[in-house]
Amino acid sequence: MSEKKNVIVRIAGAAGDGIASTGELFGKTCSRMGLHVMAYNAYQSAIRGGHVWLQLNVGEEKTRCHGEQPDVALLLNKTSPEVHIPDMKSGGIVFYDISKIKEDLSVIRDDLQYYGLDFKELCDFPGVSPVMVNVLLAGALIQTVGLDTGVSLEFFKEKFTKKGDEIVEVNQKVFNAGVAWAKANTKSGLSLKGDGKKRMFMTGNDAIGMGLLAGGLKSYAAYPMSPATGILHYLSTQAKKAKIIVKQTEDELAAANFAIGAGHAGVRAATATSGGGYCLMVEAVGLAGMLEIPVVLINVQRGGPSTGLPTKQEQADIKLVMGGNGDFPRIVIAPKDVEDAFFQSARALNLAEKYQCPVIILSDLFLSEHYQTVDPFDFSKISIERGKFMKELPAGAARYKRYEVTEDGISPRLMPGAAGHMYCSGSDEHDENGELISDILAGLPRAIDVRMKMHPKRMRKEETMLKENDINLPEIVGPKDAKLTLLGWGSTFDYIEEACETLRADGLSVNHLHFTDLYPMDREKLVEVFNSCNEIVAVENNMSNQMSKLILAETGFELKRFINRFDGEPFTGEYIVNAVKEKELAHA
Amino acid sequence: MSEKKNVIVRIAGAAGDGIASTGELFGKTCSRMGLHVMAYNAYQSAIRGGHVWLQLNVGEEKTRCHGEQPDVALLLNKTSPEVHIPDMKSGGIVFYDISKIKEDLSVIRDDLQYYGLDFKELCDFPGVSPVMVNVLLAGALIQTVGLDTGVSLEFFKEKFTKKGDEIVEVNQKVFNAGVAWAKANTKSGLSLKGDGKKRMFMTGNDAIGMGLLAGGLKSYAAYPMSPATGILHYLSTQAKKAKIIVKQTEDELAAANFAIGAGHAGVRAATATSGGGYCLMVEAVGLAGMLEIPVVLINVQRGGPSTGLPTKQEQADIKLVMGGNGDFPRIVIAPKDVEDAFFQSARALNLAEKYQCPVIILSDLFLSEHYQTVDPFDFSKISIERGKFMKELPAGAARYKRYEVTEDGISPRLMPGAAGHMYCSGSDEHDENGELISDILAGLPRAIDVRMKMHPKRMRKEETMLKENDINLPEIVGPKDAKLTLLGWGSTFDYIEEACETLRADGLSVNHLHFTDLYPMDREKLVEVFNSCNEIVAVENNMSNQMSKLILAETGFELKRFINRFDGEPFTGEYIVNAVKEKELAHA
Amino acid sequence: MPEITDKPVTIADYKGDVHPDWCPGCGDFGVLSVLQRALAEMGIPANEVMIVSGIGCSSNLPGFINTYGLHTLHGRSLPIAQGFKLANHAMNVVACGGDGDGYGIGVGHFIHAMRRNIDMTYVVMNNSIYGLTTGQTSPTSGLNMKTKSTPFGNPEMPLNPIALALSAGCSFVARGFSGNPKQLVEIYKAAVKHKGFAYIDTFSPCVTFNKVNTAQFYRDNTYEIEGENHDKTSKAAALERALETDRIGTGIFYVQERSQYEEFEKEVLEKPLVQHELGLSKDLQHKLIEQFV
Amino acid sequence: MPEITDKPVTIADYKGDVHPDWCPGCGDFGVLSVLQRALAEMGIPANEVMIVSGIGCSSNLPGFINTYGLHTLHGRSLPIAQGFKLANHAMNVVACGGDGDGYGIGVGHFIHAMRRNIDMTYVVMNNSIYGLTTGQTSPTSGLNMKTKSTPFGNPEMPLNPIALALSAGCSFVARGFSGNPKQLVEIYKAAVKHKGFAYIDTFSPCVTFNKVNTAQFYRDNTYEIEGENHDKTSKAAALERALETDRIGTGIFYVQERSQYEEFEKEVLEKPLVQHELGLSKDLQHKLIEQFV
Ligand SMILES: Cc1ncc(C[n+]2csc(CCOP(=O)(O)OP(=O)(O)O)c2C)c(N)n1
Ligand SMILES: Cc1ncc(C[n+]2csc(CCOP(=O)(O)OP(=O)(O)O)c2C)c(N)n1
Ligand code: SF4
Ligand code: SF4
Ligand SMILES: [Mg+2]
Ligand SMILES: [Mg+2]
Repeated sequence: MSEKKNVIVRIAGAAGDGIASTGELFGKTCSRMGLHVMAYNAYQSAIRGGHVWLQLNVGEEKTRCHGEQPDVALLLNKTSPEVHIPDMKSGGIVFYDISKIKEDLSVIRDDLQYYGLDFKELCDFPGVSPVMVNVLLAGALIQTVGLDTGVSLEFFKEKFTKKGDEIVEVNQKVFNAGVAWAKANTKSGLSLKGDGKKRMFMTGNDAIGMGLLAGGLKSYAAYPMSPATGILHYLSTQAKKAKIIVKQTEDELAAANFAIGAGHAGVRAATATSGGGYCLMVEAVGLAGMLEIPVVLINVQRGGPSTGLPTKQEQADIKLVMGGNGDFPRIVIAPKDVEDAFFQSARALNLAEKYQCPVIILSDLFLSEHYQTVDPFDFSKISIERGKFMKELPAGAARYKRYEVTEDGISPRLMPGAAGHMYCSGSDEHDENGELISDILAGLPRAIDVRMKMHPKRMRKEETMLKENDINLPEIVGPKDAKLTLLGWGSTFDYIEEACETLRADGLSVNHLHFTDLYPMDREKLVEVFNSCNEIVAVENNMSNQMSKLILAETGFELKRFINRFDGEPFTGEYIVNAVKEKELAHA
Repeated sequence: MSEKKNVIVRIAGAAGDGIASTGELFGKTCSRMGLHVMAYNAYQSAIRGGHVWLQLNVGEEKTRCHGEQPDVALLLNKTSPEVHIPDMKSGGIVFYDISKIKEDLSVIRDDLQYYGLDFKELCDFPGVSPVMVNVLLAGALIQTVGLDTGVSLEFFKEKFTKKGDEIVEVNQKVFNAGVAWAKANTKSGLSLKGDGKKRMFMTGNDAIGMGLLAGGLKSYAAYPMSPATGILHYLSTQAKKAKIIVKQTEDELAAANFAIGAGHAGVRAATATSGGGYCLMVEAVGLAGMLEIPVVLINVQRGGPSTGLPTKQEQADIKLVMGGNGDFPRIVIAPKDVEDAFFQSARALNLAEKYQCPVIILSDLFLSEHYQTVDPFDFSKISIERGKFMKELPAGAARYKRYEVTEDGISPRLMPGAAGHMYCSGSDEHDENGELISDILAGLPRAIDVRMKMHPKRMRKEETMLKENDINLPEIVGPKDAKLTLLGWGSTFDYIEEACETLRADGLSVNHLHFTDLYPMDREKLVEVFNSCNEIVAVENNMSNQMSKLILAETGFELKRFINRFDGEPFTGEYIVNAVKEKELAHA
Repeated sequence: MPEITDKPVTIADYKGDVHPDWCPGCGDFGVLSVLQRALAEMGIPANEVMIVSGIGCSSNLPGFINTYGLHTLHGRSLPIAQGFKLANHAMNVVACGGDGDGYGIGVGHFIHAMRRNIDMTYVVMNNSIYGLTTGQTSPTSGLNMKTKSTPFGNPEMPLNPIALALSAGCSFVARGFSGNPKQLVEIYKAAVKHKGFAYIDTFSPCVTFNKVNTAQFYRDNTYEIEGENHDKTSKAAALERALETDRIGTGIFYVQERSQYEEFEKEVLEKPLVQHELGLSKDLQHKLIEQFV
Repeated sequence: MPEITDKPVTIADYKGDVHPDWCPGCGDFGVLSVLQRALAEMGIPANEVMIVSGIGCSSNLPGFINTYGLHTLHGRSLPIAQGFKLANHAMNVVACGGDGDGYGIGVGHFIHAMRRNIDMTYVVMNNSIYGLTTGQTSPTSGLNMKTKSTPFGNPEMPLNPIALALSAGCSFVARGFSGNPKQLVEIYKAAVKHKGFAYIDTFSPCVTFNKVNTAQFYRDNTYEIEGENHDKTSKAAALERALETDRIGTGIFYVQERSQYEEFEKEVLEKPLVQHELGLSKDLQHKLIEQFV
């Protein structure tokens, strides 16, 4: 195993066993050494007692996948062996807590190396508590995998410094016991060398939050909902530093409308939720469309329908975010990875102001909650552009018209407060001044005329978005003339890439067509792209091919072959490779 | 004009001028004589002071259209002349109230017959009040059009009998004054003869309400919202008679969930709203999909987006009712006319119980609020079928599984209350017994297995609907081999029919393909239908061709030519005919 | 002598097959067992009970008790429960959920259900935190309390749900504590017996995310109001106790005898809607038609 | 001497271009003109006022007054107004709407806005009916009142919004009557001046659909509470008056001096958010990155 460039590690136990903190210790040890990590967190909708695991794929080069079969596992509770031992790579190493797992594990499988650690015996010093068994095992793990244990020891210092020196020392001591034990007892031959560049170890939710800040966010309102809550948690802690308002509201109706109120005032505003909560925002999204108020709405998808699988993966909310009563312009963006989540979030705020319309970011549980290493973001790539927003009008300006009919559909937008140009924005159909036509005019010739100007004006923004190239075409990765194209959208980017690499290594001719901007669609250009491909297979993390249907409805191009996954798990490269092979989708 | 088989009448004035009651008097006089009437009500979102009118097309044969140019108009306020005189048919007759309208109308147009009535002079008897001017004018109108004034006099008797004989007599007296005046002063040559079969004079909302009752509705919950409120008003008055619960709730969230609670208990339940309110029901619809609870949701579309044009017409909520988080089965039905609204409402309740899923009725302002004559409904065509619903299990039955996986996707449904078979229905993903898999099992092999059974099981219902022919194909009306096919859906049926008739009379070869069942779609059969047509033009009362996009997404068949109307008005036959001709859609 | 039919109801009848997945020590265990005891002691057969919940740790309760259950949407238990009850008023309907579910997202339904006064019971398991979403501030979290969503302290005044219920016209208002099962079981029994909407705010500490409102906190700060001769027929007295700030009363604050909603519908509800024949009589069909002719 | 800048504010500044389309005699005319007078008399320039409404006859108000306005969704005026206010707290924010809007569909926001205590004013034009939708029962319609949706009489207890507001922790609670402009204008001025969330239930009779709660009814049944030496600093006194059943008090029921929400955010709100520079300092960028390394 010594030549391997990557190691897959799995840490498993009950909710409450400290999986997350073990993962953080392990992950940060890696990221600070300059290794690459991609992690996936499997958990349930129970606070304790569920069975939880974290899989981390650590590599000397960028890891695209949390991977399938672990090389090393760390098992913390009774349920763990039966669930995880069957998944292990042959010859793999298993560390476990013998106080919880008493049976002979080789009965399950005899081609692995099992190491049971006895916490009581190894850590019999003062100040220690049994919950620290995960630290002991982590020591053994980190030593065995060949990481720099000094980096870990440093981590304890920072992490617990507020809690006092004793806590730091006890943790270090327990950790060192694990290290010593592993040195004495195990032989893995594994060793991973980082490039020494410190990387960030973060989730998509962190990246979205940071991207919003970088993009000039000033007002964030949300109601907690997994898997979007991480954004609220992140932004709450940054609020004072970044001088922004973060408000947990009474429900999602309030959150979306609060953001709309802030957007109308003239600050950049956003909200985030998951599918069920987004349902409650649908009316507000239409309001923003009608009142032409910039607002960013983030829907972090999870398994549906209804409450569904709150801690599981699905990409099945396209129909939801395309809904609303009547027609209004909108933009839908699905970031492809953690780094992209950062830049797209900043970009979404720009687009919302430029087009004075709702911009929807479709993330998902996998993208939002998995940890991975990323190079520090280059903030200089972000510039804040406010479009036709004005804080004041020049003295003597003509009477301002909030909804002036323009060729590009975008009306100059004056910040409320300016003297002499008061206007009222109404959610009923209105004229250029904002005056309602529904109340006493509807049906009269003048009102019909207004309607026939205002409704197309708003809808024209979608054309402008395309004309001004503000909507990115899908990216093609790999050989242009490949025989098979895997089409994906949003968070599946890395998995599909990984699959493509494997398939190409197997001699197949494949490339990858990936959407991050989902709507609006430029029919002509897209059809050209599709036609430039040979055979396209859509890869969707849902059952009903929602993206393929949107493509068909918007471009007339029909996808006919699909790889779907809707069991609650994210794809993996291997899963896609197998599907391609099984379905004989590619004839090399 | 004496040979005409139909007369178009317009009654116009301020909100509060008694347009509706004049319309009722006129309409019922016609319907009881056995004439056919189709009416359209133009009003605004203001209680008083808006300008309101009612147009009635009365014919000896079924009238399909409220028509364009009135033969006779009755003008009650100052705004009326400028708005309506330009619309009149040449030679038409105008009655007006000279106390309100003082100018010389022939200045506006000199090819009409103007008759100003002086209420003060003509009705100078005790008990009379100035608001009765509409009754005076109605007398003149009814006489002039050649209707049976005795039928009108009878109507007053019934209508005001509760208010006492004096009221009846005063109304009759004023009415007779109008009749006498018209006899003496006007000559129209118009005369309409009914077939003597008394017809109902009602709106689509009335028909939906009655259809729900006929279909066994037991629980109705709603929050007022135009143009759906009529259903609430109708059902409220019938509640005691029909022994049903009608509940105005605190909002639409409550209304939909109240209906779902009732549906789960084992009674037939429904709710209705318009687009904005439906937005608030989206989460609940998904709940019904997940818990497999029968419920009927009626969305009476109006002009959008957002508050939009509350009193105007649009068909633009298809994307809305197709939305929701995740995938779940549903049925969408758009009745084609008032009679159909009756039968579809009863049918929707059957389908909801058979498939244990939400059934959505898409009506619209035009269908729901326009009055027309209809032949008394044949209730015997309705049979109540409850599908796999059981009030009890036989003694000794095996432990009941609420979500048993079956081939057709439908599980036997036991009414809560039965002894020994308690179950819990949860909106998280669950197993056959209803036990959640999200809490402590998600991600474990058993849970993945459950998910992979349950999610397809639910979605399988859509296949079953098609297999069992429970979803009707669109109807083709007219010559099968026509060169041009007008495709429509929902309430536009009669207008498109009228247009087809006119176009055919003009020598064009056209037919009509009409959808009432919108979803799910049977791809194979539909493509066959489409392919059997020559050139298809979609007629949609919206800007973005929502139905055409749904057809494309679901069947791969692309519509390429469109007739749209989104100015807030319903189509008319003439409008469609003109569009066909202007766009040179048909080359005869 | 009747044997099978009169089999006495026992707590065992209410024991569910699924083991609760709450954290060890969670207050919700206490609520569940008190509810089971109350229903059993009242002799109500388990199949005649429908428990409707929203979403939250506490809302998982219906999955752990052997009655009929509906585990629905966050904040929507009350409208669903009311729709259910009027459709089958032969069932005993109990709605339950958390403080976020009932006082946050669901507070609109809370207010309107109370003035409506349908005959059902509503148990809020109040832990002053959002448990299931791992610890954000709730409408009953204390001012300045630090939570994951308010790391600088909660800036909002906590709600006083008892005062709110009294103002909303609730006909049975009570508060209990899962750590005082003796009192709680009597409250639950009285609530289920009450004709009309009975509401019980029940302190049910979250051992994992709320380190302020612990069981010990409630043991230290609550007192039983019946011990002070509280007049539960007086709304003023109830409000006064609800507004106390130095200590927290538990017990039945207020009971009002007024028409339950069902009485307004007595002709329609002469028997449960689910037992009505479906379809209209010829006579009624005729009447419906006539109205439009 | 300053001339142009100190131009006194007059009612004329507040007159809108659009003529109100309310029915002649509608109480909302009175509310509009009192609001205009109050703002003008306080000398607030019209451009510094933002009026946010929901949907309903009463919610049409922002279209008829020459300030900034937002006419939004049924029931959602409060979250929008709060989002607006915190984004630009230099503006005077007034939310307004009907009883259906505020006490029906919007009551959840009503409760939470009150405990949150953002510095703004909320005027409910209470006509005890749904006006714009042509006359259905509202949360303040009387028991047994016949409306289009309750032809057999309203079966629900009306809400007592004053008691509700008091229980929800509102820091300024008042009631007025559009037919008593003299008192109303003083109430509105005090409300706008109040630091925190100021709420005024304002009787505003619907002449078209509510034949019970007419102007005459209010003239006959209201009295001014300040005439009885009402202690507006006492919540108990306020509740007592709120619960009176034989007569209806108008005036300022309750005023509490407590931190407005903005004080919790004083570092962030040292100047209005709309005046902040957008984008992060290099230093902050660095800090944000460091946290994850
Ligand atoms: C519409 C919607 N919004 C948000 C959520 C996420 N969510 C689930 S439970 C919960 C709150 C839980 O708090 P509480 O109701 O107090 O119950 P507890 O877990 O404390 O018992 C939230 C916000 C959801 N499921 N649905
Ligand atoms: C979500 C939603 N539901 C329902 C409506 C329809 N609607 C408009 S105004 C109104 C109620 C009006 O009553 P109120 O708020 O008391 O205002 P009023 O007209 O009496 O002044 C309703 C139900 C709507 N516009 N939006
Ligand atoms: S998180 Fe709190 S409320 Fe949820 S189960 Fe654990 S202790 Fe109970
Ligand atoms: S309907 Fe009533 S509330 Fe609406 S404008 Fe007329 S009088 Fe005023
Ligand atoms: Mg809670
Ligand atoms: Mg009202």
